[in-house]
Amino acid sequence: MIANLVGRIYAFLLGLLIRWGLPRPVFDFGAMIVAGFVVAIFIALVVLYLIWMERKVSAHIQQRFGPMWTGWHGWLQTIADAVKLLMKEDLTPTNVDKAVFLTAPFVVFVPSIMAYLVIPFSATWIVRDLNIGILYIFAITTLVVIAILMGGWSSNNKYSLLGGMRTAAQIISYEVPLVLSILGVVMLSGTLSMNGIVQAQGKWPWQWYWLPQILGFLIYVTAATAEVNRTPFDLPEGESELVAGFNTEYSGMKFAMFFLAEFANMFLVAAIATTLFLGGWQPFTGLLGFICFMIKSMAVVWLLMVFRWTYPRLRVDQLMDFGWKILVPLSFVNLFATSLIMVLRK
Amino acid sequence: METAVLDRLHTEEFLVNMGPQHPATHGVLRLILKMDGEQVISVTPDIGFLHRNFEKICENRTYPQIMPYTDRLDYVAAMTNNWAYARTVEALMKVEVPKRAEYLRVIFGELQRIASHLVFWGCMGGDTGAVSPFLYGLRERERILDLFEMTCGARLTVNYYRIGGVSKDLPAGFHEKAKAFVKYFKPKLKEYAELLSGNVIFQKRMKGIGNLSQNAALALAVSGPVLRGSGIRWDLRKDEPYSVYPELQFEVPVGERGDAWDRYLVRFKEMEQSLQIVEQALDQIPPGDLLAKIPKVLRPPKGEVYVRTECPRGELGFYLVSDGSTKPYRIKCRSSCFVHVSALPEMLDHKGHLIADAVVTLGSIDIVLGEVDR
Amino acid sequence: MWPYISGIIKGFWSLLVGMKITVPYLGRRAITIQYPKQKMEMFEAFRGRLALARDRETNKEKCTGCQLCAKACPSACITVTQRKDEEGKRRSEVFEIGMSLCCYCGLCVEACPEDAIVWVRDYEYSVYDRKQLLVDKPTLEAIWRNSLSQFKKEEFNEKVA
Amino acid sequence: MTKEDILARLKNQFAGTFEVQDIPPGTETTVKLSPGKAREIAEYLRDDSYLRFEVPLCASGVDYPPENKIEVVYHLFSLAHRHYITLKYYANRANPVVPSMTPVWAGFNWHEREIFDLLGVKFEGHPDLRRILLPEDWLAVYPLRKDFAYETYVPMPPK
Repeated sequence: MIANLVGRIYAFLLGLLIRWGLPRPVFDFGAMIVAGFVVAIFIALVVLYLIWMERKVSAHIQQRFGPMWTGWHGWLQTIADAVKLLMKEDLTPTNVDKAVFLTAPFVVFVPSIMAYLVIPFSATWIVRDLNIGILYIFAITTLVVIAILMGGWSSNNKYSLLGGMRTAAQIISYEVPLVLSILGVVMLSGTLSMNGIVQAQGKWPWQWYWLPQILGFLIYVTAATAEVNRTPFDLPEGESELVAGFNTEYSGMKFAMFFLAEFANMFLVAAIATTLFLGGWQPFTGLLGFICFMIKSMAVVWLLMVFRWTYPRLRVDQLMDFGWKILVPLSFVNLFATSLIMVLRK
Repeated sequence: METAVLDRLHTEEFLVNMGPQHPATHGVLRLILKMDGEQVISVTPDIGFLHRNFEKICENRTYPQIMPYTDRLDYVAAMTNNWAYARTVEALMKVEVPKRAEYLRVIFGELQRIASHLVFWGCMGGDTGAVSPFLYGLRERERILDLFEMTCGARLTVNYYRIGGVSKDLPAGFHEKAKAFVKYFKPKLKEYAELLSGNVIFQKRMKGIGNLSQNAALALAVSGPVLRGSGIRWDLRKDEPYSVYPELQFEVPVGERGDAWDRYLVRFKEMEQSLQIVEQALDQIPPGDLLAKIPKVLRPPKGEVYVRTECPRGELGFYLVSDGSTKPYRIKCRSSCFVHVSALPEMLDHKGHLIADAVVTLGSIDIVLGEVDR
Repeated sequence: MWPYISGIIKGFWSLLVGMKITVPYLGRRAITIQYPKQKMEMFEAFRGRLALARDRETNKEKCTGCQLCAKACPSACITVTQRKDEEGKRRSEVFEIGMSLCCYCGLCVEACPEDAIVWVRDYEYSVYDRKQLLVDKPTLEAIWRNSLSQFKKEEFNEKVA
Repeated sequence: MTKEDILARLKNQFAGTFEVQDIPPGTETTVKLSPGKAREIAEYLRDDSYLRFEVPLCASGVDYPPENKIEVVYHLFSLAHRHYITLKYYANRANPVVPSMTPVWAGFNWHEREIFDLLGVKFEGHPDLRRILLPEDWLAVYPLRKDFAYETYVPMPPK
């Protein structure tokens, strides 16, 4: 329905502008920019909702109310906070590496927005269905580490530096099991395209890849938690030891950017999990498929939130131990078992 | 990396100022950490940010007037501070406290112990990164504070004990409420053992961290759960029994290795024991007077006395010198937290602990800066 | 090999147990209250705010200005002077409490032989100006009278219920 | 060991270098040391298998302006034998220097620093005699001395 509408508008505009003499590549480029904006706005909305959700989940786990006053059950609270952060004085501490310090909060947002471009929100709701979608996503998301490292390094603060270094070590080591864990899915589906993987999974929950790839799914969730720096792997910002880690010196809107990026990334890994393991928009298409997709993603996000409010945090060396000594071997086992079964089946 | 490259790489130790404003220092404590990357080489505690010279204030107050100031020493366990001070003056004056008052003291002292350990338990969760236990711990503590409030009117700075007894009798409905708490809290303890103590991450974070050997524990005169965590079975309530503790059944839990995990477990088990004591004391409490017969204006005889009392954090000792007037000539408050902070370098220096371990160790000795700085 | 595998399984299990405890809380009621909308009922013994009581029947001052409260006060925040009223009885002339110094220990209330200085269960007493923290006699009596009307309301509510 | 046993044992070894004080209510053995042999007596108290005072409970300083002395009091406890002893020695108020007990009992480290900070007693042989509680820019007045007046403290002017 909506997709239809979008398609019609697209066709109409295409016809109109071409008739007016606009070259086709320019039009395509413009359409891409518009799509990018739509995605960015979508991310912003999702992130606002997620922050509210995190507050509510944490509050209810702790038998509190959470925000209650701004809007119905405080659903406008995040916007109020964002406005407050916008109005705050934009502090730049002395002796920071200014250029790096100022760009880091924006760099952190770029990868997550870029990665959203290949997420199939519904059967046809995808900005670009790249044939190497997964590869693209994992290439892009790793760039977050650069932003965090930038923030940690440029702040000229020992806590920030430690936090930034921790992130680098953490993301690099968890990238390995993360990619290995999805290799099983790729092998089963035989494609790297995100939409292709969703289509390769059947219509119903028992056909989705979480069942044959249960170990892969668990590894993915664990490694993804580490990727987005959330408890029990939130070492870069472990508040009890590093104050606020890499964003200790950030305040106002710059802090808000880091904060929002964290949630954008969290939704991203949840969306990937949904696409790869939980059947994406299946079993519906169109708007219903989109709703399906969102519900599944939110469930994964909810799981990450419950993790955060239940578990203590690992120590740096234990984190590395866990990554290399447990997750990597397990993902190899998963990979091996998958290929073995596939060979035997043939 | 090859060693040759490592040699060429220029590295140096650096200092990290942990505190006075830091989420994990439990107040205004400053730890100067000498670090090699993430590793802690040595730690130098810097205290005194909350110093108000309690001892000098006391020299200008009459004996009963000092009681509210003891609330503010260890503000997480005000009841037992009151008790320690009251015991000191009573020892100097040789006052016999009525039985009912002693039972009331035990009930509130032990409830306070549970409340204090709950704060410790929650903070330990917070220090290791789990926030929910902190809220759960405080939730249970609120119920205990309710009991305090309905009896003496305040939750934190209770000022409940008096020299020679206690200030108020139990209000109507206290027994039922306290019993209800005991009944409610027992299954909760099991839940908490599963939530935090059973958690594999938490155990990994706590075990083998901040070891304090038996010899070092004695030489540094640590006390309370820190001493017992090091495996020394010494509890003033058992070994130098005061009040009505001889009439009550309870055990003294001890640790084995003296690491943060043992100190944690000792405190956790102490909560169970304290609950037992409260249960027994509630059943056995006799009717009677609340205050011993003491003169209106207190003039303790000339002399001096050193009395120590088992508080949740360790032994709180008061050295009291009296010159026979209405005001003490000198009071020295020997706070357990002060001693425990001084033992921090012994637990952390040159053991290859990481900065996260420093936080855990600091949390496991459970200090309150009001008592460290006095 | 086996300890390694069993370690993983046990660790995983302990994490599930943790979730089993926190997740059910999501469905339970919050135990906190929405403060300015909802208010706490304080206990009878609550040490909220100091007030100066009068005799309920005759509405005469109870305070005799004996200064026992001032002497009992550890932070010396009570100032009392004595006068004689028309009937020749001892009354207080000045009665001031510096609430910024007060530590709410209640020793003055215990010391008072006439039960003139009392606790009121009010707990909302923040002020905008530091000067307002020096509470004089009329204000202390007004606090007491206010608390009386509050009591009456509560009693009335009880009767209705 | 009872009070008498402890004293007898000490007298055996160090007769004449200390005197026994009887202070009400008299729950503890109190011994006044002369600074000369203090360290040896301390080491004996710690190491002797019958005494074994291994726990340094508390160290405090008391100012006595009329007698022109500052008393440094050490409370010791033996976990092995469950007995107590109190050691004292007197320092001259004008120039209070006493031997430190920290080399014998490491636990006295911070207590002695506190006495140094608040009473101005200098401990000879203390490994790390620094300020501990008072701010670094505090003037050389000692708050726990009896002649310390509140007036010497100048608070920040109100804004």
